[in-house]
Amino acid sequence: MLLLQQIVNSLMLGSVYVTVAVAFTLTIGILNFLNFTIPTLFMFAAMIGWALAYWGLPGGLTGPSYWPVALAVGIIASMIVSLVVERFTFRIMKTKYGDSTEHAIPLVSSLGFLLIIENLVRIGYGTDAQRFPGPSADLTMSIGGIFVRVPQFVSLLFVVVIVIGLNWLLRTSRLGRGLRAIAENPDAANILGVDMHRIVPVVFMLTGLLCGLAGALFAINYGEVSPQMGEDIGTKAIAGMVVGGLGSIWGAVLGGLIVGLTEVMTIHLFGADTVQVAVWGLLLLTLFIRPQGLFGHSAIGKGKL
Amino acid sequence: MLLDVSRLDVNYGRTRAVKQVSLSVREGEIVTVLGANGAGKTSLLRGLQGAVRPAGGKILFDGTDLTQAPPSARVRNGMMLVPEGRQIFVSMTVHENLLMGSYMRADADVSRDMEAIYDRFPNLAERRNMKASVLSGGEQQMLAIGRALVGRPRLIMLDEPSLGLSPLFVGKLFELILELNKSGISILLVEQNTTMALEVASRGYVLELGSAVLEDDAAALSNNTALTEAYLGGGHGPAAGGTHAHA
Amino acid sequence: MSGYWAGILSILAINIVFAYGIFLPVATGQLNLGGAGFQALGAYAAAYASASFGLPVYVTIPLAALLAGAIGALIAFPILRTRGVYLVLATFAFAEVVAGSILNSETLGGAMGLSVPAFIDWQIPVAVAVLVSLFVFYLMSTRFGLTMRAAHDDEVVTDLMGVNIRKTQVTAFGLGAALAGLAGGLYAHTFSFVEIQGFNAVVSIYVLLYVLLGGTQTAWGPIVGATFFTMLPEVLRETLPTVKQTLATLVGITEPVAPPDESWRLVILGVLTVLMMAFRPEGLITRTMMERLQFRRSPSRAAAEVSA
Amino acid sequence: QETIKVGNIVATAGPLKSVASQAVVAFDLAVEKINAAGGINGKKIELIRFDTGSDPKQASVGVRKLAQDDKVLAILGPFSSGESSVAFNDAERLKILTIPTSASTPGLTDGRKYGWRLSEDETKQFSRLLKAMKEKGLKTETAEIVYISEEVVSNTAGTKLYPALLAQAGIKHGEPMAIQYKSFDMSAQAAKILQSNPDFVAVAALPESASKVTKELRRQGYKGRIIGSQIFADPNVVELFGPEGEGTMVVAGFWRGRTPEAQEFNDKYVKEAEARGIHRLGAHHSDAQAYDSVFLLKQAMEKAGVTGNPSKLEQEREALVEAMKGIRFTGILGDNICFAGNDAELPGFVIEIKDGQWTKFAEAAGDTCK
Amino acid sequence: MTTDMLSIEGVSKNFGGLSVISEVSFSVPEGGRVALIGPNGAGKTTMFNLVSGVYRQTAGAIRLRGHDISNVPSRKRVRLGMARSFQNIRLMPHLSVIENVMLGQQARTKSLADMAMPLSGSRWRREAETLLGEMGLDTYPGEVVATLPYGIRKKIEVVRALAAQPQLLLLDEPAAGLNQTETASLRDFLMGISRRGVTLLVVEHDMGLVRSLCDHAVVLNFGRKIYEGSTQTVHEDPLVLEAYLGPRHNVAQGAVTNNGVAGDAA
Ligand SMILES: Nc1ncnc2c1ncn2[C@@H]1O[C@H](COP(=O)(O)OP(=O)(O)OP(=O)(O)O)[C@@H](O)[C@H]1O
Ligand SMILES: Nc1ncnc2c1ncn2[C@@H]1O[C@H](COP(=O)(O)OP(=O)(O)OP(=O)(O)O)[C@@H](O)[C@H]1O
Ligand SMILES: CC(C)C[C@H](N)C(=O)O
Ligand SMILES: [Mg+2]
Ligand SMILES: [Mg+2]
Repeated sequence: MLLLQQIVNSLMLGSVYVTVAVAFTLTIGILNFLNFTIPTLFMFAAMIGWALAYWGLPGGLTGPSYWPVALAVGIIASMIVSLVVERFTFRIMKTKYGDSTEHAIPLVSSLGFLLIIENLVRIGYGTDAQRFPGPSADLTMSIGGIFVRVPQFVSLLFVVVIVIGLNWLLRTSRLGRGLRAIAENPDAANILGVDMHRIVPVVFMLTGLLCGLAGALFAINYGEVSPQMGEDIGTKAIAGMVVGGLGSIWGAVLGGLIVGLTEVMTIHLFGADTVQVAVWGLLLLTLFIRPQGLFGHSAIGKGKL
Repeated sequence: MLLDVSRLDVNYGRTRAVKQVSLSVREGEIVTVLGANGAGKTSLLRGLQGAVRPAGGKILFDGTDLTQAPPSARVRNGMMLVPEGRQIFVSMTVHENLLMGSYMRADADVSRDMEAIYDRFPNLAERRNMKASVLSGGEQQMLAIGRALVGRPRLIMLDEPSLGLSPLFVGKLFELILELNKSGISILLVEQNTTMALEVASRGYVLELGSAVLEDDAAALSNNTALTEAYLGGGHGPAAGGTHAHA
Repeated sequence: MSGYWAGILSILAINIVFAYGIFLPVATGQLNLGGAGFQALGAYAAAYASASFGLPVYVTIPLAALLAGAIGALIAFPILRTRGVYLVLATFAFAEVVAGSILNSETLGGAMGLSVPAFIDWQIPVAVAVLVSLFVFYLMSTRFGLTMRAAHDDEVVTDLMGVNIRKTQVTAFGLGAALAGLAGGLYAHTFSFVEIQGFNAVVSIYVLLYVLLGGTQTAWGPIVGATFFTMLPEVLRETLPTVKQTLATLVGITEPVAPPDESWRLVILGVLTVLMMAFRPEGLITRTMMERLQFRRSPSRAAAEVSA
Repeated sequence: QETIKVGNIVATAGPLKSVASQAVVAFDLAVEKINAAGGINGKKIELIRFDTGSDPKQASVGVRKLAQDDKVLAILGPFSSGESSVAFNDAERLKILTIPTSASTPGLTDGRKYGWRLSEDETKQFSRLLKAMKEKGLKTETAEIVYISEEVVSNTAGTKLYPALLAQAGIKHGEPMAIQYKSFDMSAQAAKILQSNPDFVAVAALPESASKVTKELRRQGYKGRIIGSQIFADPNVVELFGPEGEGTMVVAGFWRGRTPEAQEFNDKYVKEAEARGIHRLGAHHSDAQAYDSVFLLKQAMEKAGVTGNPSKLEQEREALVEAMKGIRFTGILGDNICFAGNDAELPGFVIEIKDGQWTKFAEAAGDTCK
Repeated sequence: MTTDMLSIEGVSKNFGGLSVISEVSFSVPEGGRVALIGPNGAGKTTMFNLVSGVYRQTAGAIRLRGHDISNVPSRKRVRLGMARSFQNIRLMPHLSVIENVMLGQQARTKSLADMAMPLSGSRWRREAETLLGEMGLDTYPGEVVATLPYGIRKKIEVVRALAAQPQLLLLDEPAAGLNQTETASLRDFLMGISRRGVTLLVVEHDMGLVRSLCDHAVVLNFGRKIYEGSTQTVHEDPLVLEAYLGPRHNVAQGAVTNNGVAGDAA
């Protein structure tokens, strides 16, 4: 019984990682870009949502009961920030000739954005965790004595829908082809008329949307937000994505769930003080045995001699 | 006049690779651009396609000013570049690479064009579902050319297309160029294979150190061997150390 | 020497040594995001040796480098099987495992940390930093340095030139780990206390930033990067309040305003990072720049520029 | 006019920001009050502030700078145990009295001459809580312990102090259960706790984590009490915990209603904090400790007769530490406070969150010193 | 008896189920100049990759001066005296021209001292400068390779291979991207190398260069050897004509212009 509950718990926890992991794998898989702003976007949507619910929305919509509107604004805000990030990372870097640790360039500037956004939020709202005035109804269902959280359940379903949609989009659409071309050889894509300034932002909007939704569901679910909330989720989601294999969307889903399971089972069996070693040890082992993750394909090579 | 370029400048930071080059291509014409290594031929074509933004000058294509337009606009208007060094997408299949050529095409009927490419380059047909990374050098070159053709350009710009092709295929390539030209496509051709380029072209330009130093009928240029030799790297002792040695 | 500058110089010297520890693998094409893990290994080795066996610093500090270097070289074999982003994450995971293990180790003080009896003042870190810098400059000027940089560009072809890629990479990674461990040893004795919470992911990220923003093409990069980013917060410590006061005066507030939030320092660091990557992605110091300085008077080069 | 210079190491950024940054307000209030009343030995005090941004390395730089460059007589701060562990080494070397603001790791000042504390051990406070609960007849037969594994104070409290004290009090408890500071999901731990369904859960954690544990326990239907010692004894948790926090019990080293002075400080502090854009429901005991540490230093300075004269800096620093020995102090924290070793014996106030209010449940006088 | 520098004995190579080289045998005599030619996709570059050890052959043996090198790792083969250039330029983009050349010398390093000695001012560097000078590239040494024009990079490829002072030099389309004059001087240069005793195996589509440089040709088609013999008669072979040169190939023209099939199409 307890074990069953823990497995359900791990699925619920995993579902949080999964959404963020999908966001990560999207930019890695499509643009070959490890976007470190993702955890910040997740935090940003939730914090903006909280701030608006707490301090009031413009137009007199004050009061905590307007939290759904506040969260919606938060999600939009995170999409907008994501577009700003695109403007200063991918757009400039990929058009310039950089170092051949090239994937490092947008990666590093996304670290810069991580510092900027997180600290601006701290300056604006302080570092304290804040209570999110979510729905008053109890969001926990008990099915035969097993507790299930509705928002996490919803987000899990929701991820599956998104993943199916994304797969379709990337496999078959012109947009998908253009994005893959940009990721591999921006110069050649450019020559063929792929306008990266037009299509890359779509990916960033999707990223912002995914992170925003994940952040909003998190706020509703845990009833608490803070400027630090993205850090742990960010690293665990990355772990999940890597276990699944970079760029594989289903891999990210599976990887996120595996990380959730590892974490909960470690806590259950050995205690939370060993979680760090367990999760990251799992990641290291995966990479040692299968350097490209479970579903990953090996990195893009330089081509034949 | 299909393409009308006046006083074009292309810079890379402080390096001026193309200086004040004026050039034109008429509808249905084959024009060739010649020059030694480092003369700026590749840079000129990249400037025309918008891969680098020109630093000055004007590019008119079919009357539209495209000087500052993004490459996508140029492709939409009918300009297509076969770049130096092929630049194929090695992680995509041969078929997907060809599809990329049709990226800006509005009509959906690309399959017929693709089949035509496969007919012409049987090597590609056999490997249509293989990753482009395994292609041989010459096959990659065929793919780059085929990819551009799928875009149905009005002006195709070829940067050393014969590079790495076997004699048989070089022959086929030049046949193809003439054939394309007959069907109304204009061609701007950069070649080290000067003799052949001048045979198919009606006019030619010679670049030196980024500037256009000669423009004439192809026939006249072919005959004026002394002159072309001088600009195409002749008379500089062993291996003609490239343009930097001139100063 | 003022106490403040002694402290800052120690930190700076440690950061420079640390940055070289990351620079070596990065110059070889391995982005190492596990710096904190190697630094922690060195710091705890020194702290433990000093606290439990009373060994003197001239033993503990080399020991720190040795231990971290050995572990680095060992772990390099499986870790260097990975590429690109996978490598970044594998090194990151390694640092997390190190931190998690130390946190759970009673012997090493767990969450309590370890006190380090032997204290060193700023002279030793500074001297070590100078020696390490000279060493790396020398290393990069040798054929080994050349093969490192070649491996960074193209492993397959470098192999075909007769270079033992694996050996080069493992050496660079192991040497880097040793330098990071050395930095950790210096850290332990400079602050007389080690606490694993101080060797976290943020530390790994910062040191990688020093290296990438300083530039990975020449050995100048890490010095410049580490100096810039160690000194930046110190400069801002003084200037930010003044700036805010000036701004306040401009809008007509005359009384003293509260000093600005410390988080602004990190915001500025972030903005600089983004701007750097946008305008100078190769890092502050590049080869071309060094070449320019060296070849300024070279006639053939000058001629080439005129003609090009 | 000459001043007496006192160093003040604070942390207004970094991970400690949310607990540590508002201590600055309390320090300022104390200095303002002392200077308005004519200062010390006829001279005004001047606080020279150094910000560590929560970085222990910077705490070391801070001590060196303040002691060597600014030539301060003594140092107030740094804030936490982690920073203090580093700072104390420099303080011993440079021979300068250093009083951290909120360091509560047991044994921190052992063997130190220059490190003194005006804060109370977790051990003592927790045993007071247990005693009060028993006295008031709350059900205390079984318990579970939850602690943050990577934070020094919580870890020590959760793995050593609480188990020992619970055993002493004859309360059965399970293996202490770790949580991670960074982690947000406590469902696995809560599920295990619900298995044994103890009378109460003792939580050794900072406010954010304590809040997460509380909420998760309540969501899974836990009905018992949640208690803690000082670590999350922050008046703001009333808001953070929300309705799930009802019935939570903690121990604080400060109670605003103890004396009129305490009340006055509390009110002034809340107002001043608000003015600086910090939202506080009441003064934290670390704020009160910050405030009183200035007065403690004042008393020692007067006893040592310091002048702030730079030429006598070393003698006066030494004299200050001498003056700390056997000192008795009365302030807003308590009356006639003595020091056992270098650590103050402070009273404890058992707090219950009742009807959404921070209310006093019981109190215990400070211990006497041998 | 003259030993062969390189002998290929019944070598095959499959990728998955795909056969790219089938039972090819030929040999390159010491000091010889042999051309390896054939249509696009015939397997020439693959053969180079087998000889230099990038790939391992599926069957057959490769001998260098009589020794079977099939199991020698690629990195060590260059130390046995062979060096190669690459069809798709593979210079180190972030190294300067001279550094690329010095990298080519790697195969000749013997001791730790060679690795640990600073390069600036060393004999290695002076030697690399001389070599660049011989190819007329001496104005470039400090420049980073990435932005140099195609033709120049192609020449640096050759110089880098030469820096290993190989006894067997494998060149994969060395003249691609060079104009006629430069091709001619490349030929003179390579002739000079050959006279010093270096064995050449050259893949090249410029039949003018092939005929004027090499005396012997091996022609591959679909991974099989279809011709082996003199370069002067290769154009008379009907199989070669059909598969490679094109049915209307004109020798006279190729010879005059140094440009293979010039004029055929027009
Ligand atoms: N990205 C770049 N950055 C800086 N300089 C460049 C860049 N690309 C080319 N150049 C310089 O511009 C000049 C012209 O080069 P370009 O490649 O256009 O010559 P080319 O005529 O195409 O030569 P080739 O026949 O060898 O291909 C050369 O001096 C070259 O070094
Ligand atoms: N790794 C591989 N997997 C599958 N097929 C391959 C692989 N490598 C090469 N091939 C195939 O083997 C054939 C021979 O390729 P190779 O590069 O050797 O040709 P080549 O003779 O050098 O041609 P070119 O003159 O065009 O350079 C090609 O058709 C290519 O598609
Ligand atoms: C912020 C608190 C956790 C400080 C704690 N009392 C300490 O000693 O570090
Ligand atoms: Mg070119
Ligand atoms: Mg080939």
